[in-house]
Amino acid sequence: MSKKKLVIGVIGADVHAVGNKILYHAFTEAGFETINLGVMVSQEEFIDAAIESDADAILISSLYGQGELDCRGMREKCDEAGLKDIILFVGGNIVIGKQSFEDVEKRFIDMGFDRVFPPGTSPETAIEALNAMFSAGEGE
Amino acid sequence: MSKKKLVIGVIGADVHAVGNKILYHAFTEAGFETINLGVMVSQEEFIDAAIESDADAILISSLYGQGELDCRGMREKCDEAGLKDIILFVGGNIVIGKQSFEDVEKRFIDMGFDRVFPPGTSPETAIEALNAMFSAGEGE
Amino acid sequence: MDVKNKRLSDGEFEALRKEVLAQWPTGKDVDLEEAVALHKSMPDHRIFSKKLLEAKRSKSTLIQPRAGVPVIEEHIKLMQFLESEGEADLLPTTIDSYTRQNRYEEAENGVSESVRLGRAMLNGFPAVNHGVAGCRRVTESVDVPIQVRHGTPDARLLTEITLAGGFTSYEGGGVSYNLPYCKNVPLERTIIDWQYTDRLTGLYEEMGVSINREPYGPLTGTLVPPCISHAVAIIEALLAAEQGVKNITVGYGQCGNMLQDIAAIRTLQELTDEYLSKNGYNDVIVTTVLHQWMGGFPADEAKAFGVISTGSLTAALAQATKVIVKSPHEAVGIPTMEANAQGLRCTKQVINMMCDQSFNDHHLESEKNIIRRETRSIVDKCFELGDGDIALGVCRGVEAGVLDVPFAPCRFNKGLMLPCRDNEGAVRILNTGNLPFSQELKDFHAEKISERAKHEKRDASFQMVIDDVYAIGKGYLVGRPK
Amino acid sequence: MDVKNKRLSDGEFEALRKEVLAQWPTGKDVDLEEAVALHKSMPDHRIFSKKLLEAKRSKSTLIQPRAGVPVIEEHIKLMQFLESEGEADLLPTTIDSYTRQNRYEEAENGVSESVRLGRAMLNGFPAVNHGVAGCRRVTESVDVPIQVRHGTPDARLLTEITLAGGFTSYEGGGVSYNLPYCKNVPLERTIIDWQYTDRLTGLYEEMGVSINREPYGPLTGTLVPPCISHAVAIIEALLAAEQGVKNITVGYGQCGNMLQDIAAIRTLQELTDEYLSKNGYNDVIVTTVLHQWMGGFPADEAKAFGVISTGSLTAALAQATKVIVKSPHEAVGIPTMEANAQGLRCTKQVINMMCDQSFNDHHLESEKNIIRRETRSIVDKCFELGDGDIALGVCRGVEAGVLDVPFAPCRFNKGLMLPCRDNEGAVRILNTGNLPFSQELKDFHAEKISERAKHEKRDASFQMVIDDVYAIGKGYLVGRPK
Ligand code: B12
Ligand code: B12
Repeated sequence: MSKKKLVIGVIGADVHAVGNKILYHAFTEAGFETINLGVMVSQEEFIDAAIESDADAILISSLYGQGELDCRGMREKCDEAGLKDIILFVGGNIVIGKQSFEDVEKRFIDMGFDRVFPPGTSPETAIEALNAMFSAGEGE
Repeated sequence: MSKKKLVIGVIGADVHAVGNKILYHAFTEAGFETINLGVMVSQEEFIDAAIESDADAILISSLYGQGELDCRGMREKCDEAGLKDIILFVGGNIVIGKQSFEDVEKRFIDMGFDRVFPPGTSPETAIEALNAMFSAGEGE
Repeated sequence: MDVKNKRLSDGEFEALRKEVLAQWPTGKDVDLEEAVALHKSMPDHRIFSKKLLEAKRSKSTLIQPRAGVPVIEEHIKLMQFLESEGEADLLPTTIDSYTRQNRYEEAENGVSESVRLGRAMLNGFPAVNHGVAGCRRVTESVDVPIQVRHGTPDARLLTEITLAGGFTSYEGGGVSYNLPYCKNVPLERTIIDWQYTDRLTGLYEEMGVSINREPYGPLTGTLVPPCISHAVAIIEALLAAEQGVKNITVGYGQCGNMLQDIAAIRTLQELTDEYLSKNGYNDVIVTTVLHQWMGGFPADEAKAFGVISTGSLTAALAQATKVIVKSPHEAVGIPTMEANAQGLRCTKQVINMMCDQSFNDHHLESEKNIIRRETRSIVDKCFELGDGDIALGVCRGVEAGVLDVPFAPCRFNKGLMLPCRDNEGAVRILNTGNLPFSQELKDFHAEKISERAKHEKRDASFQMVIDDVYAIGKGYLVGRPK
Repeated sequence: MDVKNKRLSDGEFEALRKEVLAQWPTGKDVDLEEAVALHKSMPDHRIFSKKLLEAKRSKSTLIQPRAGVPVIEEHIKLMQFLESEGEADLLPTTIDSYTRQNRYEEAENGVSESVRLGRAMLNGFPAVNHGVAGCRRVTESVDVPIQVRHGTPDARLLTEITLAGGFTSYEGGGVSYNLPYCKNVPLERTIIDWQYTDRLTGLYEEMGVSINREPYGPLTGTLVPPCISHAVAIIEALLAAEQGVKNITVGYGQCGNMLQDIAAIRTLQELTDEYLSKNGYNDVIVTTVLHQWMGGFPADEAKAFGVISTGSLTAALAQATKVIVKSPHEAVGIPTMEANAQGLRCTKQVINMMCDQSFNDHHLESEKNIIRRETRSIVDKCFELGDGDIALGVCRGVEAGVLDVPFAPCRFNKGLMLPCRDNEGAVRILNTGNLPFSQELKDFHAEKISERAKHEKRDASFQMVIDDVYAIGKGYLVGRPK
């Protein structure tokens, strides 16, 4: 089995770099080929990088609260760009304030994300979720 | 006008002495004749002292939470002892735990107390309430 | 009454024991041999003395709440919640106030009223009424050691039942559970009654079960200067050791000035060790406990968290073996289990952030020296008044006001001494009353307080004391005029 | 780009100003003369510089939250709530992240979406979009001074509008609002743009209105050693002073070891004063701010209160002029106004309990000495690299990694230096990268970290750094292996 490819980055005008650097480190250690776009990444940049690298998944971080505005239309843009069914994860502090996570999750699932992660998700949890997603894909 | 007479004390098996000592000091300074029974005072001791001194009011403190059990029947005992319409105040932390004060107040008013005071009532508030009560009485 | 610091003979103890166990029907279920076997079968992590010793060795600070409700099932739920959600290292079972006064009938009524109304009508767990089997259900329900915490002048039956019930630590003492907790009981009486508790603990010890004993440190919790609570702690440690107790935790209630509080915890350990060994008790293991601020709390929960944190930080820097934790509900009422767990978690966070740090203040040694000199002057004077016998001496000492607890409800307490804070918030003594202080010590206190008075542009007086009583509740350490 | 630490001439400034005010339609409402008149009409208690000076004189520590919501009416409600229920001494207006990137269209959309959905969709107050009149509604709604807090690389228009809008303090700087807040903007660019902000502030000063300026202290908030943030603060103070700024607050983010944090605040004041006067700026008033822990917080609110308290205590003992307060919601999201006020009240309680106490640790002087030597080595090296010009020098310093911020998103930041905690939790340097440290200083850090490594029985490595990043969020100060 060849290495799975991930594109990661922090969307929008968001500069929270710490989690992004640690995720890159952890994903690489865990055996994924990881393209890290860093902070302040636009939807277009994510999509271009995914096309260019033929990525299996795009993992979007948003910490600063404006993630809801920044993520709108991402799935549609992926579809248009031909990234049909690419795995889309989003995580961090993706909305403003302390909201019920069920509501938030639903909102982002409706926007087309495959999985949504609450504040403080550990790299281990992220890796497990990726592995589960990929092995489910294998099974199909 | 002669000095109004108060009987004060801490009811039941309660030993909280600090507030009691300070109330005694404050009431005396404020010009009341104050008979202080200290801590661990039974209903009977309050009543005996009030009869003996011909008091105008009995101020019961309860801090330790068991005030609800300790205060039951106090008004009836006063009535029986001939202390008809004697002013009865109760204050402190008179029930167990953080309960809605409206509920607690109602419970003690129903038990025959004239006024009920929440945790942390200052001596100034107590004195104002006494003065209000006595001048209302004068008016009658 | 003839009080003497001498181990009760087996005969004396046995005679008393019959009476004690007959005080309430549940007494008959106590069987010492069987209880010892139960204790011996317990895993180490449920044994107080072992967990404390381990903490002392690793210089860590354990956290323990106060908690107790009348109904057994609810109490078990509470214990389990504080263990899991509160991350408590040690648990308590706080006894209700009727039991503390041996009013078991009223306690019985309190339990049934609690059941009837569906809310707690007692402020604690009536262990005597629940009996040995009830206690065991509690102590077996969690994986951390549980201690009995109360305030009982005559605690003999309670001790019998709770130790047989599997509790591995027991709070209280003849002085510390008299002066702040009674009105009319002579000190001789409580000292004699507590010799019973200590002797029973000694018997367990001799049978191979080390029960932790904890003289109650904070007394009235209200501006008690370290020397006063230290003197009581040391004296009760001596009384306990004489009866064969070998594992003692001495306590102190946070006053609020960090330097003074750290000096207090450090000297408490040192002076207790010193007096024990000077008096020939060489194999007693002493640990310390800091109680987070024991006086009036702010009603606001956020502010209460602030107070809780200062105590936690002090406990960690002082390296107290454990800290007794308050909750954000403190000013209002007995906390819900959630609020109690919040106090614990806040404390845990602060302790874990401070436990690796060290405290090396320039003035620590001089502050310690003050406490040492004050404490020794009181304890030594008590020995002198007792003609060398500290049990007799402490009774005479209290009578003379040599040992004097501020705001104590007990009418045998002199109440001449008046404490108040100095300009940095340390608790000093405004009126030394009959404390046997040297002129130098008296001058020290006068000096410290006049510094504050000058700063506040007012004379030191009882008003200053009152202001200090309210200060923390109102959001300050020092009760300055507005 | 030609960067030089030289006051902008009136001609240069005026030319730039035309451009700046044209960047967004609201720019046209700025009228400097009229704004100065407005500021002059303000009562003292609404003026930041005055309130800070008073606090500095009385050695008290003021408290200030972070807060900002997109809709004006809601923002006013928030400010009033934090004033009354939060007991805030100083207020902020935190600007949203689109405005910070000059994306005013998106900010506009964020405001209307917030209105449409009835919940905030921006993480702050878009002051440029709301314009001068909108800002004035805010600054006039409360009785305490309000500051603009943001993270904007090119903040020129924002400065114009908010100062005209009655804000009396302004955060940021060309280095501190670049390295942690940008990805692609060259340092020369932000330094030049911030000369504009400082020059505008200088103009107000010359017209008799002293606006407080605050270089942003904590940088990435994540294990930033004191010397790094001190160097930035000092350099930005020099840059501001050159443009005529006279009231500066230098900042530092709590690292968690009390001794180091107190040493940091004390040296920050001292070194800033020293460099200012050494460079001929003799009439600048310098105050200090401690930011409560700026890295990852525990999600549990009770634990968050614990973290908040340690920062409050440190600020009070260090006698920082003000402290920036976190809330119990920190780990999860922008706090509700209630949670924000809770953080403030907790802080107020701790500060009021500690403000009269003093801190005199044996090791304070040596810790201060370390920070002094480290900081001087960096700042002096920057001067050297800039041939005596600190504006040029800091650009070259960052390029060379002489000044290096950990975890910074900016690609012009070297990122070679790696911080981690020592065995007492002080932030030390595991890999000094290109920091211009003497061998002695390098040895000091190596020694400190190897002490910890030995204690933890593992080698010091990037894993240790990661463990430290998570530690406080997980309930500890030092990220020890489990
Ligand atoms: C450090 C920090 C900063 C630093 C960032 C430095 C830098 N350049 O990196 C500074 C001080 C500069 C900063 C600035 C701001 N911040 Co900030 N910041 C934080 C803080 C305290 C810690 C973040 C952190 O580094 N955590 C440690 C890392 C390891 O964890 P992490 O970032 O959460 O990432 C992990 C997980 O979330 C997960 N994860 C992340 N993404 C993804 C994606 C997927 C798919 C998966 C599976 C998992 C995953 O894995 C990561 C590794 O474990 C958080 C609050 C907190 N968490 O305690 C606020 C916080 C994120 N910041 C916040 C805000 C609002 C801001 C500002 C707007 C300023 C303000 N209003 O005060 C600016 C934004 C500037 C901008 N344009 O982006 C808010 C966001 C609010 C919200 N969502 O409602 C927070 C939550 C604080 C708060 N409660 O207000 N911040
Ligand atoms: C100090 C203290 C103690 C000391 C008392 C020393 C002594 N002998 O005086 C010690 C440590 C010994 C102690 C023991 C106990 N305490 Co206690 N104690 C406190 C504490 C921290 C402060 C009380 C105090 O002195 N305040 C300062 C004085 C000036 O204020 P005050 O007492 O409230 O009185 C003022 C007002 O209430 C008002 N007032 C009082 N009475 C009246 C009456 C009238 C008519 C009016 C108008 C006003 C009024 O005026 C007073 C002057 O301003 C309070 C919590 C708090 N408030 O922060 C708990 C508290 C009162 N204690 C409590 C409890 C439960 C106990 C114990 C059972 C132990 C336990 N479970 O942990 C024992 C009880 C022993 C017994 N048999 O009574 C609970 C009561 C719970 C409840 N009601 O739900 C409290 C609220 C703590 C808590 N949240 O759990 N306690």
